[in-house]
Amino acid sequence: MPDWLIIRTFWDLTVTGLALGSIYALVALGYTLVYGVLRLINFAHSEIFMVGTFGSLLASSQFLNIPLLEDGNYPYRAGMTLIFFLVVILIIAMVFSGISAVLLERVAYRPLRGNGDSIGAVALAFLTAFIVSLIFIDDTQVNVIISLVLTAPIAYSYLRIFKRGRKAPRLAFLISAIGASTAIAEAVGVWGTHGRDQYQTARILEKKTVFNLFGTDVRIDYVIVIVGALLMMTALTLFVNKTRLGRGVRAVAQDAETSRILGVNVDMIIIVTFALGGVMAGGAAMLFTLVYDQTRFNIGFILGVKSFTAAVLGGIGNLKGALLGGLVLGLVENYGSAIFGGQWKDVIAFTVLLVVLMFRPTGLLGESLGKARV
Amino acid sequence: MSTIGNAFAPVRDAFDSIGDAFHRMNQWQKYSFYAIVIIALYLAPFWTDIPVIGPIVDTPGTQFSTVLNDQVIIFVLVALGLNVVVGLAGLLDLGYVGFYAVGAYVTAILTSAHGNLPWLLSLPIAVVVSMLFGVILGAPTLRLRGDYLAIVTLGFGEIIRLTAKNMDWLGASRGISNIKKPPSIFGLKFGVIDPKPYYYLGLTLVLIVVFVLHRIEYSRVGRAWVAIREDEDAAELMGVHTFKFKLWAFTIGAAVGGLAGVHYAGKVGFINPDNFPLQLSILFLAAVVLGGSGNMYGAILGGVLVAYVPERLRNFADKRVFVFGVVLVLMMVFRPEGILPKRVGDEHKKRQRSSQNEEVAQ
Amino acid sequence: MLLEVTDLHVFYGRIEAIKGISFGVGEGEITTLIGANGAGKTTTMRTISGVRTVTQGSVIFDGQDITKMAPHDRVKLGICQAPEGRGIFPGMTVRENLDMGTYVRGGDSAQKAADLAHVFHLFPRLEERISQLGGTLSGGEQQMLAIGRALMSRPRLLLLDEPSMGLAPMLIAQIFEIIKQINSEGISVLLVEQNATQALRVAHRGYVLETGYVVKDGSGHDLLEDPAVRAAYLGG
Amino acid sequence: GGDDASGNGCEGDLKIAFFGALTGDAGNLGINIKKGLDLAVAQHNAENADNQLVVEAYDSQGDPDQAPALADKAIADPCVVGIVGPAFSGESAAVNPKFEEAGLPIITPSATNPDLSKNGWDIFHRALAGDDKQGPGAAAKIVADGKMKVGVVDDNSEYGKGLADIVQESLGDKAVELNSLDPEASDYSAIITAAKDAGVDAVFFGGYYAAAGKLAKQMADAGVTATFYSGDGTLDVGFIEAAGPAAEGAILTCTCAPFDTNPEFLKAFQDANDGENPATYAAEAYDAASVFIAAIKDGKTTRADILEFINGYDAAGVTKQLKWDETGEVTGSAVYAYEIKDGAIKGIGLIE
Amino acid sequence: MSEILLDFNNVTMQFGGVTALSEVTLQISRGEILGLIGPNGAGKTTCFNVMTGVYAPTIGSVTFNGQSLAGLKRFEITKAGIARTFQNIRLFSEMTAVENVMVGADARKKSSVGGAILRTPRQRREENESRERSMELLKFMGIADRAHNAARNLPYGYQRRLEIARALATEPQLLCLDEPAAGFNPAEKQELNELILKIRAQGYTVLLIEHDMNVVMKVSDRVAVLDFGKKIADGLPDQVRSNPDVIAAYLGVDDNAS
Ligand SMILES: Nc1ncnc2c1ncn2[C@@H]1O[C@H](COP(=O)(O)OP(=O)(O)OP(=O)(O)O)[C@@H](O)[C@H]1O
Ligand SMILES: Nc1ncnc2c1ncn2[C@@H]1O[C@H](COP(=O)(O)OP(=O)(O)OP(=O)(O)O)[C@@H](O)[C@H]1O
Ligand SMILES: [Mg+2]
Ligand SMILES: [Mg+2]
Repeated sequence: MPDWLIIRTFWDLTVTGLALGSIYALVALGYTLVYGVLRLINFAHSEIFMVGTFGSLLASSQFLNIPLLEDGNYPYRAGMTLIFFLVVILIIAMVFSGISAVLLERVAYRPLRGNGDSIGAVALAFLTAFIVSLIFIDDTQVNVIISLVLTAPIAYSYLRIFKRGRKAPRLAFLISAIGASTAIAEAVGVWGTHGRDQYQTARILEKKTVFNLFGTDVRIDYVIVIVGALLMMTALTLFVNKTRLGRGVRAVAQDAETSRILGVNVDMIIIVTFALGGVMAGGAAMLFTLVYDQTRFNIGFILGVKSFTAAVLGGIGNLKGALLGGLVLGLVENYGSAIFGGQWKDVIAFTVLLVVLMFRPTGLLGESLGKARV
Repeated sequence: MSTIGNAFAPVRDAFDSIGDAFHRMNQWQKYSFYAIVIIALYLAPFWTDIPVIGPIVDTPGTQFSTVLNDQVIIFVLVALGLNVVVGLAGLLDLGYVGFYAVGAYVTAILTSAHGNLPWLLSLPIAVVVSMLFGVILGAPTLRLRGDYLAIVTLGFGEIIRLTAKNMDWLGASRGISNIKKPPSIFGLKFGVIDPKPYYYLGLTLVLIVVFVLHRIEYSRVGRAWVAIREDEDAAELMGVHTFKFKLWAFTIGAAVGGLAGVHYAGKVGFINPDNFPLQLSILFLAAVVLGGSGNMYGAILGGVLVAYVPERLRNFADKRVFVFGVVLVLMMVFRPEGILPKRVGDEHKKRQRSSQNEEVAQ
Repeated sequence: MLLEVTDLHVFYGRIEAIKGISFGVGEGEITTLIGANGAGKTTTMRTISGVRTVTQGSVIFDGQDITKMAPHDRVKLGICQAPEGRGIFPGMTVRENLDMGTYVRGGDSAQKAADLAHVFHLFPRLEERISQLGGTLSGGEQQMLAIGRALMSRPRLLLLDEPSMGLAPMLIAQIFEIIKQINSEGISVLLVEQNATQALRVAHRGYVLETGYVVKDGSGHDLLEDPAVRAAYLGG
Repeated sequence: GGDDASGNGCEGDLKIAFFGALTGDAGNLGINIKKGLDLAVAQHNAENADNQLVVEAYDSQGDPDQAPALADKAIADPCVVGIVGPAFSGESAAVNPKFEEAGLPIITPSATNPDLSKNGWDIFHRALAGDDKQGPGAAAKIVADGKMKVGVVDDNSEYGKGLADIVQESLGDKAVELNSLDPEASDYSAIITAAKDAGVDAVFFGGYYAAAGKLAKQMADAGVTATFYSGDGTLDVGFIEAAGPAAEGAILTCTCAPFDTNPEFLKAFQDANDGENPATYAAEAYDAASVFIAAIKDGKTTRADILEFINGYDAAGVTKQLKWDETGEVTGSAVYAYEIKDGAIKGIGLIE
Repeated sequence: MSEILLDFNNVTMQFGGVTALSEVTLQISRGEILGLIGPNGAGKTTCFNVMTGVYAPTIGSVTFNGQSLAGLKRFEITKAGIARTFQNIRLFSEMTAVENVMVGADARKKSSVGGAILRTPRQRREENESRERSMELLKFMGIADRAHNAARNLPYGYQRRLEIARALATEPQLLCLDEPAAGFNPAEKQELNELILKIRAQGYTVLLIEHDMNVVMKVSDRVAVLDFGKKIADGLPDQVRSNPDVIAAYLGVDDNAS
């Protein structure tokens, strides 16, 4: 056997690749779900993930009051305390991401679907007033107060515009998504306590080796990430395939109008979809902070692009495809870096995508949604 | 109709009625209108000297005439090219910055890094090479539909940037400096400081591109593009060689993107891979859709706005990008077809008569 | 009256497609709407199902005002439609498509199995294709699937929008038989048809729509005999 | 007052401009620099009521794309007679030719790319040594510390890669090339695996502090015990925050002086900034500004005169003796080493 | 009969387990109107799809004008002279009616990007030809009054006719219509009948799928019947109408009065 780095370190790379791949996969689920239902690349999903990491941050630093360092070392916890803390952080991250995903839908997409409601109108009105007030005054508190005052009348007129109920073309959704993504990330970058700097999240799990795989030490955090991701993925797949609501999700994905006629509450299904995607992203965010214990206002951007790539690689709209795509991408990146050097990592990832799509134009597992005939 | 009266309708309708007025003009009026607009555009660097208007248009902190060239002209050129790909042929391209980079890099390589050609000579070469890249990207991927194409093009843009960043031959992350400038003619000196000659050159390029694209759009080729966008299967069954025309769309788009790159490189004299980030592709797309995807003049307007407004809003400093994001959402919510949407047939006459069958979706 | 529509106005953007129509469907009756292309029949059906919003007027179902009710709640009340253009879920199998008919019903799998058997009895073709994807069915098969799916919801009021479109002659005759049969089981039917002769034959009551107005109404039999109607819609 | 005595077209007070990032990802660095500049100008203004100077800030966000329009604005403003900046090497390459043509003198307190001084720009000066000095210095320190096998990593940026390449070259066969990482990425395990595989006893990272922090931490997590070395891009408390306990013992180099080199400056700075210590490059910026101020005090009011004054300047600044050779490199500069100890940056002296 | 235009030779088409066509042999002569009928799911649309290159047959071959269609791309088949309409309308909705037709007319044109930029004489000639021919076709179909309306704004009947005009614009030798009368009322069907006859009078060969016997039997010269993917009858309308197999499988009752 030749003495190449990739061969010497194969299992090492495999474990770390799978861990990162699991996170890609969880985030990819959100893209795939929303894409399946709305045919929309939810560009802002990366920001939902980012919000989740901040949810973890707040959970550990504010709700659980865990300091970053205790006596110069990390505040490790063990046993039931550890499990309790991890669960709390997980739930809070999921809640943060879930809620922001649902809000995002209300504000940036639902009005474009032609049935915007008061939540969307109020949020958009507030934002309008806010950016207009920025022109005149540069004091965030004053801006907020002015905007709050102006929100009601503006929201009222927005609601009336919404009533016209015209569905926007697909590209408009994409641009709205891009706008929302930019705005969310920038809001954190501008008004976050550390601005654009990195934030550290508390590190309560000691990263010990739990077992040895072909000579490679496997750390506990990697095990948690991989197992956690698989569990969440399984739960989601069961939900979508076995429950009535899940059936509704699939139906809306294929034909929203008919679903409505058959008694499916389409708006609710869309909310459920975003919430599910958000919750998965929140889970991913918590696992992410578990391994890397840091975050930043733009942490979602690259990860989002990668996860979307993973979703497409596996076959967008296909839940199993998201899993496969994520894992494949994580591995390919790691192996590729070992062979060609880290600077070629993304080139390798995209090249693999290109090659796969050339031979399988709808991804590794194909779209799960059948196509209509000519 | 009767039930829907609201305060915003007039604002929205104002755009429509401007367009309507234009459509009602006769040939002679249209040509004079064009002439006036073009002259005014060539005089744009001096707009800041006009009382009242000057302070309104001037960009705080930055040189207005530099912004006109470096930001506005570049974005307009790029938006024109991308509009062919996205707006007309309906191919979602998220890696358009790649072609822009190719144009700039070819110029840089030929005039500085590995050659000594004059800028003018590098121009056609760079445009042709960009087109070649269009073919290289397009040929294997145009089979893909919709959003698969989007992610592949996105990857392509990144591959171009990262390759430039990782190859010493391409200057790696240092970039390439001392790129040659356009030749001085008509007493216009293409120096380092005065941006006006570049702006005149850029505007001329824009006008040429508009002229050429207009001719293509209203021809068999343009019709094929729109047919593909509307229903690719049906188009093919009506005898449209879809692959060929999609490839043409890519190639022409690439040519215009490359041209923008050449102009950019000639002006700044120094490029590096960080000038061509993924985010730029997204901004380009935003420009096209914001202005009115499928309508060349809409794309131009979108390009101008996306390039100019952030400069005008420099006062917002750190909050600029945030404001930009919110504005994008608001624009899409209230003007989803863009500011100047494409008009199909004689819709405007309809609006005047406000008769039946107007906003009929299929 | 099971369904009462009064002075209904519906817009598409700025275009008024329905300009104030009134009609009703009696309990246990078959009512038909006929009219040329673009008269507004489909729009009316979609408005009753709740997927188009009403600008003016009211829709009363079983004494309850449902003008502003969400579509899924109407299905719960027992209004189900086999839409024009069939609306088959292309990526679901025939079986899954039929299951979607029971979406709001939930529960009781024995009942569902019986309904399924009933549908397969009416359309044996569907049983042969049970695990084929809806999108790959032929036009007529899709039409059968759409009707079968609507039946699966056990509606009180069944809305059928051009159920005979794209069906072979033999099946057309069969469809009208099926409609009668369904009706005899106590389900009220609102039927939109281009095949006006057949529709009026089975209908207790008919309405003629023209460009958004009701221009004529009467019993199915009367309309069938009406010379103006014959000339315009029944091919002389 | 600069009442247009010298015919340079300026009506009003003369301006010394800051050029660099105040906002955006790299904003911190620019803010440090601007504080140094502000301090120098404030001191001057306090002492010379009749000769007030103004600081004008051009916020390029460190982006070479935005920089030209700002540079043109600066050039078009006749009152701007000197620039402290541009802060980054990338934007310098884009706009320095403009300043050269306009004859507008610049002194950069932070752009350390060696190539910048090779363009023959007369207006170009820097207040600290370039990476061609820092690299060998860092390598010397690593060797002096007795390291035998050094993994060299960079962030593939112009600065980071440039520095890492020089370090690698200076280390000769002690160096193990570990290639580049993406500073925006979160996971560096592939590179760490390679480092582990190579069995290095030190790692040199060329790049900025955020990535350095992540790298140092993940290395420690993966059980790599090699000492962490890096350059001036990492010389920021952000590094310690990001790396946590893993930062302990890391060695950083900089051609910039430790903040406490000059007690007088330290005190003045602390007084002006609520007791805050001057961060990286603040002292260099103060020096750069002082040179312009000296020129103006000397009665020079045009760009050309000021440029001539700078080229002939030779006096002690707070960080070093300020005298430039014809390429714009400051003579007699040195490389300092710093160590992370007890969660703080400590200067550990000049590298021989 | 006269010259054979399309020869469907022993074609079998399978989709996984489903056999949509089995050993179908069918000839269409130049100049005739052939009605293709059969129960739902018999394979009629599949025939179209095989002919127009949407599907490649599992077994068998299709020859058109003596040329095999095997391996031809869809647009090449159109250029070879087969045009079709769709069972569900598929117009280019954001183009005007006349532009829709011009897309069809362009199929026979050659000029491309170069010609468009330079406005070469050929390009201008072709452009004029396309436009004039398209307008003629719209007039022919009786929908010229809405030539400059977006296709999506046209009433249903107009859209159906526009589809036919667009198909005719490709200058086909064989025009395939898939249920053109669907959704038409009897009066509209009557007009359609006349239109189809008019089209034939112009020298086109027509293949017509339709379930309405009032249309099929009135306009067809010959009728072929498919059932479960097999051809069960092929002959003059009256023969087919009284064929017991056809009655059993398709028509139900012999009487077709209305
Ligand atoms: N989505 C739509 N957008 C705008 N206008 C529409 C839309 N759908 C229908 N219309 C218009 O509304 C009117 C009524 O259409 P509708 O589909 O209800 O007619 P119909 O009687 O069902 O006709 P058909 O027999 O063709 O099914 C027509 O003028 C039509 O053009
Ligand atoms: N892609 C496919 N995959 C599987 N089965 C298919 C596919 N396409 C067609 N079929 C099957 O082949 C048979 C023939 O379909 P086809 O569409 O040709 O029927 P048709 O004669 O046009 O019927 P109709 O009159 O109802 O339109 C049908 O049973 C259909 O389900
Ligand atoms: Mg209808
Ligand atoms: Mg069919």
